[in-house]
Amino acid sequence: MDFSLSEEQTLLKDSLERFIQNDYDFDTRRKVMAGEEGFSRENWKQFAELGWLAVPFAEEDGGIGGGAIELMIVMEQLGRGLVVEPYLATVILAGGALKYAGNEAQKGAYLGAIIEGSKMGALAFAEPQSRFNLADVATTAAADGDGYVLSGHKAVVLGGPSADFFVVSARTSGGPRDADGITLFLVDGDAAGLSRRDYPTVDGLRASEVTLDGVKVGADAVLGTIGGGHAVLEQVIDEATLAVGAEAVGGMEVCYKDTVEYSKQRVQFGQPIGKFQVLQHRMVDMFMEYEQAKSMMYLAAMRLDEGYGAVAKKAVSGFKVQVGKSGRFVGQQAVQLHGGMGMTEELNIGHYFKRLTMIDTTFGNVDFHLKRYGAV
Amino acid sequence: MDFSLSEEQTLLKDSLERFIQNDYDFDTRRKVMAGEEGFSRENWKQFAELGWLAVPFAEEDGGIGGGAIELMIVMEQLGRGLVVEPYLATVILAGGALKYAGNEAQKGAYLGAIIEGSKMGALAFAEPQSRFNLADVATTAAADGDGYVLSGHKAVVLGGPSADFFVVSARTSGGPRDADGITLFLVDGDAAGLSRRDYPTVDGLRASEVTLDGVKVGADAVLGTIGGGHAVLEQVIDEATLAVGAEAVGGMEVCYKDTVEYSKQRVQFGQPIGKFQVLQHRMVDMFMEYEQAKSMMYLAAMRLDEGYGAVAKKAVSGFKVQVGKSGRFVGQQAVQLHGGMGMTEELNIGHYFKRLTMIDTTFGNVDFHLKRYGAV
Amino acid sequence: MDLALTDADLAFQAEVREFIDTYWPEDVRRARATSSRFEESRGHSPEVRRWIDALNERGWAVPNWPQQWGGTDWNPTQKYIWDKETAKAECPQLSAFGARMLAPVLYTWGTDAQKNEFLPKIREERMIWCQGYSEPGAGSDLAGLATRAVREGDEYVVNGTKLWTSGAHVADWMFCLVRTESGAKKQEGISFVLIDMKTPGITVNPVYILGGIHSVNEVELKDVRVPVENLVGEENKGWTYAKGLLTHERTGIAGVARSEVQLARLKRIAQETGMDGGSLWDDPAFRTRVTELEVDLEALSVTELRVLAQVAQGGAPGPESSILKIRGTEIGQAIAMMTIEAFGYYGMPYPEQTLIDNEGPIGNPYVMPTMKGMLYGRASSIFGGSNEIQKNIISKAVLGL
Amino acid sequence: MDLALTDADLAFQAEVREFIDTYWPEDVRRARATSSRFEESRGHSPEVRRWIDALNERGWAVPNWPQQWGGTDWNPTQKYIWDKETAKAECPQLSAFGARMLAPVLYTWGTDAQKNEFLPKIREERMIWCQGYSEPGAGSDLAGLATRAVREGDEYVVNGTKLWTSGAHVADWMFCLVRTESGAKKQEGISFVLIDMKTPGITVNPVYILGGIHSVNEVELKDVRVPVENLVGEENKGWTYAKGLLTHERTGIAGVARSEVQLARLKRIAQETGMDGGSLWDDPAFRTRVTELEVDLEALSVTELRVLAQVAQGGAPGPESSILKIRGTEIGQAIAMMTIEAFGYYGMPYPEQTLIDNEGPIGNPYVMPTMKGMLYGRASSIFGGSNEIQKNIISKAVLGL
Repeated sequence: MDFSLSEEQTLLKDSLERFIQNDYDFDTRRKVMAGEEGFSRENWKQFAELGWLAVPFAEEDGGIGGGAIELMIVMEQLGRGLVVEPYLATVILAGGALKYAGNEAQKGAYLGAIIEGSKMGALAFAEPQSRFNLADVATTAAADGDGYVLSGHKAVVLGGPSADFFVVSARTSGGPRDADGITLFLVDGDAAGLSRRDYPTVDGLRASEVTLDGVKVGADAVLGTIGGGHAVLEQVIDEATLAVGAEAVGGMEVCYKDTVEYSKQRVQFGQPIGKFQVLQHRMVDMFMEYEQAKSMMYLAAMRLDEGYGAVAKKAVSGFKVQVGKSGRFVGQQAVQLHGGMGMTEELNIGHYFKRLTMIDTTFGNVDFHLKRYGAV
Repeated sequence: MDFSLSEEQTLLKDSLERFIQNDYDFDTRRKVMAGEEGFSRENWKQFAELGWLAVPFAEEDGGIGGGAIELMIVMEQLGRGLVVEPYLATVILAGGALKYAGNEAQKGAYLGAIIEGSKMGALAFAEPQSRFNLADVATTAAADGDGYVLSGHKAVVLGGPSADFFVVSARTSGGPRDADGITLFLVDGDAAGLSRRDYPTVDGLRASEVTLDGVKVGADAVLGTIGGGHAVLEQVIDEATLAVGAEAVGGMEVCYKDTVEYSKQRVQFGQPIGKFQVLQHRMVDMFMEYEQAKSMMYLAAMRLDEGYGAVAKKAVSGFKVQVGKSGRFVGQQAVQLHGGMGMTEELNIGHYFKRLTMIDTTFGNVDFHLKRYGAV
Repeated sequence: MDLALTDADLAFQAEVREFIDTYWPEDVRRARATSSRFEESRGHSPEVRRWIDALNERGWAVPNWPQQWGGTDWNPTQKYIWDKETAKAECPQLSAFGARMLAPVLYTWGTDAQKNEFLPKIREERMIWCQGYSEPGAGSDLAGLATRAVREGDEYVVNGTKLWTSGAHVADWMFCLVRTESGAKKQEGISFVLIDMKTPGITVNPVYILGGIHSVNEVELKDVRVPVENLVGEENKGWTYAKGLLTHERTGIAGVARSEVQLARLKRIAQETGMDGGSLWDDPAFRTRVTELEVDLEALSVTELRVLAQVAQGGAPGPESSILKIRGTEIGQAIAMMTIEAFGYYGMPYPEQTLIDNEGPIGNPYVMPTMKGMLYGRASSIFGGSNEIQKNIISKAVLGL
Repeated sequence: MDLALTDADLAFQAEVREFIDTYWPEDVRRARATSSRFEESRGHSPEVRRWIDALNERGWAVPNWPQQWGGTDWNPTQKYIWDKETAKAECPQLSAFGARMLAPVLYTWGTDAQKNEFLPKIREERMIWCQGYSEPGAGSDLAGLATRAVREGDEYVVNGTKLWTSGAHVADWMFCLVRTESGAKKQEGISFVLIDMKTPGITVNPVYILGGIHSVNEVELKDVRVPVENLVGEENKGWTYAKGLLTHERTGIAGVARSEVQLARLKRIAQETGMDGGSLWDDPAFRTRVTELEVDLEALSVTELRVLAQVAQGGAPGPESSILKIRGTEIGQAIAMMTIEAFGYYGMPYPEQTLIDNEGPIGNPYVMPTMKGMLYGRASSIFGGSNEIQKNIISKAVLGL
């Protein structure tokens, strides 16, 4: 039993902390978001240089062989900075699918490019009717000579606007919502028949509705085994769930600490509002929620690193349940205790609140993960 | 739209308030409970004289023709006094079944006796496996000449020890949990084959496990139509649900008001604990829960008096949901804010807490009634 | 004790419904409810203008005002029916600052000149008002305000900064609390004045609310000259007038009818949202939580009726009417959050207006108004006396602590 | 960062399990868990005596004490394993007042004579202690205590009343906070003394807890003469010793392992409770709520591990360990309430002991111990520093407010 970070993990954490501290203040973030792409290619280059884009990939693929704990470290800090660069989309989602299902040729073609920051990707797994069920795939992939023809609508594809390539889940066999029969495909961003409708999200990211209208791909586009995509998706999404959860934990930390600070400064009725017992206890509750979420984060990361299976799935779902509840409470109370200031675009607090709210429904809400936790 | 009481209703309320105030202080109650029967026959006689036992019965049956609002008035006050006399068991449960299903002969034989206080009854509807499902009746009534033979186990029959007669639900046809095929029977307390195991309940009442081992009854023992008992049970239990809910509202009122009073007296850290903002807001929450429960009580009573149907059932279930949540919160916080004193047998608070806790699972808990509320 | 409506009430209800169906018909309602132009939907489209004109013509624009100023002779049940029906149809309301906040002060304490000048324009929504109460240093502690008015001849010279001023950027006038005497107890020395927003020295700076919504503002007042006839009531008594307002009309603040509309919408959205081949509404966990909210809301609606009944019997709504604000905002916020949750991933898109105009909404058409409403709605437990302040009030006034 | 147990840990775990299976076997466990004699189950049956003797023989009676007084050399993981395994099997523990509360004070600040006299007897559970802290006027505000000890020659003469004294009616000795100097700041002038319960002038009056449970008492002290050698540490420094205790062993206070046992039992009871032809466990609403509790508890168990890890690295558990008390008692109480709820109507029977002895339990055999545990457990958020006090502590010590 050990909750301490290794030396390398500490270095990784420090490098992220430094970046958030020095290069990613709130104004910089705002400017970055207002740009055409909604994030900074400059920052992305820096991420590559600092080795962050290499974190989860095997050393033989040019990565640094990090596991869930390293992902957790990165995402917790990105969460503290509310970083909008599409790390989740490219490295964890698209990169994760390649990591687990890619053959040598595919890894060669994509992972190196991701790591050096020259290619961005996205994972197109959700559909308008699918909600959080990864097996609910209506997009079809019909055999066509050696290759396939893909048709369907992929919903809210995070990082879609900047994606050079997509990993797309499509049905090659089986009925609606069968876990079997789902296949993953690598599809070029400029493939004929693929169109995107790009938009910002309420929490400051960018996403796309992706329409596949008879998109032809070769046999070499199949990622992993034919019909075996669901298992890959599940593992990638579980890692991504840890990732957004860690991001939320980072956000909660800022929320509760900033609220405590604000309450020491803001004077009403002749004293700092932090002297009012009701607000004190509220902040204690925020602190406790944060600590409980952090505990579950550690558990989920350690379980994932022990090996992917029922125990890990359960830990991830437990973490997501906790994050959903804690994140809501902490985000809402941070706004409430900041009063009108918490409501403004100007202050960071409201932006954390928005991100925490959206994380709650990303990769499954509390209901979904409670059920999954109880079932495994 | 009118929330005021009529003159007669006000008189009824006043007479109960006076009794609770003058004749039912906490010490008296304790002595009554310690007696052989766990309640006072003297009090019961007084209830009869004051006309309370006549409240829900029609004037032609010797009653005063009160409706749900009158029952609510009575039970709210009995709840304030934590009255242990078996009003619910005799008047509302057994009496209710007679009121809705009895023929002239049966009403003649029983209602007058109930009203004058000479007979007590009980409704034996629950069974060990039934939980809150009134149709889950495993007790059988087999035809036997003109009459029936009853066999089965009735669980936690409130007022069982003092019951001169029982109204028993038994299956005359249909499969387990069919609503059709349940028949109500009037069974004498000393019928051959009927045995009881009597006991006190944790909240100061008395109840029995009732075993029916080939109990023979005549055709005149059938209460209502053969096979049609479920509808009667449902209506009686809905009225009884209003009744225990009103009792809980009365209990909550005492809990929150006594807590406020106690907080003004109890000094810690050099000031009355009622000066601590956290406790102030907690008591405000108790007050709000009480008021919300009271609102739903009014709604349920008024809906029942408009006529029994889907609207009334929904209102009763909504009330029970509210009572379950509010009662728990108010009871638990009353104990918490009274500190150690709230934990003792000596103070009334803990006894309200126990009764509120038990009311939560009487006639269906929050889960049960939430589902029912959503379904009708 | 009963909830039944009399035949007269039922006839009135039918009349109201017909009026609404005529002047605020179904197609207009839906278009408004799915409009992503949240801020603009608070302003005046031709449909809204038509509705307000019809109200005035019928004499229903300001039911709660004294009859001599255009109010109705409705009994509380009729008022309740009116509120319920207009909320159900999501009819636009007159700007609350003029019609609900300022008007009662004017018809109670205003001069005849003030009444004659302002009340008709407010009733006809031809003059838009904003409320200059809060300041950077005076939020929950409103009495701590620092804006100062110094008398010079026939004018007050006003200096200070107001914050969180809703609609100041579209308002014609502002009613404003200013300090006219210093040294006194905090609540004393405050006056209630009316300021023409076109007066020199007024600068309105937008404060963008989460989601980029422009609704509130900072208003800088620099040597703003206000004629003394724009003082309402007595000098230094402004706090009394403003405070009276705070408990006034507190029933409306519960937002029960509005929450009922939102809850019905949430159910419909859940029924239309796919999940595992069926709909989200089939999910017992989600359904349970919605039902819990429904019970909460029903309890609150009866509590509101109880308060109305008190008022009907000639009583003023007691401080226990604070329950309405607290529970009302909690429930409203919970419904909004749960609706966002119902959308799943489709809660995220927050496209530019031009994108929607060209290509239509993304996912569910209710997403944008719901999201903006949810974000804006976080203010409901903060502004107008935060829920914490409300609990302090109940603790003191009701529980005697 | 990992949770894996080493091979050595696993071997230790096997050893512990074998020990438990031998001295606290399955049949004893079940009999104890369904015993309705709640109060007596806290006393000493032959099975408990055998268990305690075995612990002492093996040297495992007081794992956390210094080794010279019978403690173990276990590392934190081993201690954790021990706590977990004994809790899972619901093994009896040494009376906490002696072994967990008093002993650390004695081996830290006691005289050699005190250590030699008392520690072995505590370890072997041959001397039962009670804790004389709270008083009628000093509950949450412990420092407000009024019991007075006046030095007369070689003795203190003690006068006062202690309240909520658990087990005073079975205790041999009491450790007690008394005021030895007045006029000083409230926390100063308090001393820590040991009192033989057989000393003349001591009267123990039972205080019956909800459900008729006799566990706590009022202890009247009237001219009770206590030899000065029974003072622990320095005079007037008692508050420091007692306060040190309050953060000591706070990990145990979370009751995680105990709650895990109770939660598993709740699940089993739900599976065995009929509902609509199936079991209560099939009900999604009930199951969801149990699962929520399970997640809460798992989070707390990891938080506890984190605190243990801090301790293992030589740090003391910080004030954030207060989380453990607050969340631990909340979760424990919630599990108890939900178990009562699971019983349905069968939660009500509360028969006299003789009835159970003659005819067996009514309904589920777990009802009586669960009910008594639930009622008694309401104290967990009140005694030992109420949860409100705990939050005050976190607010001040952790958040700096």
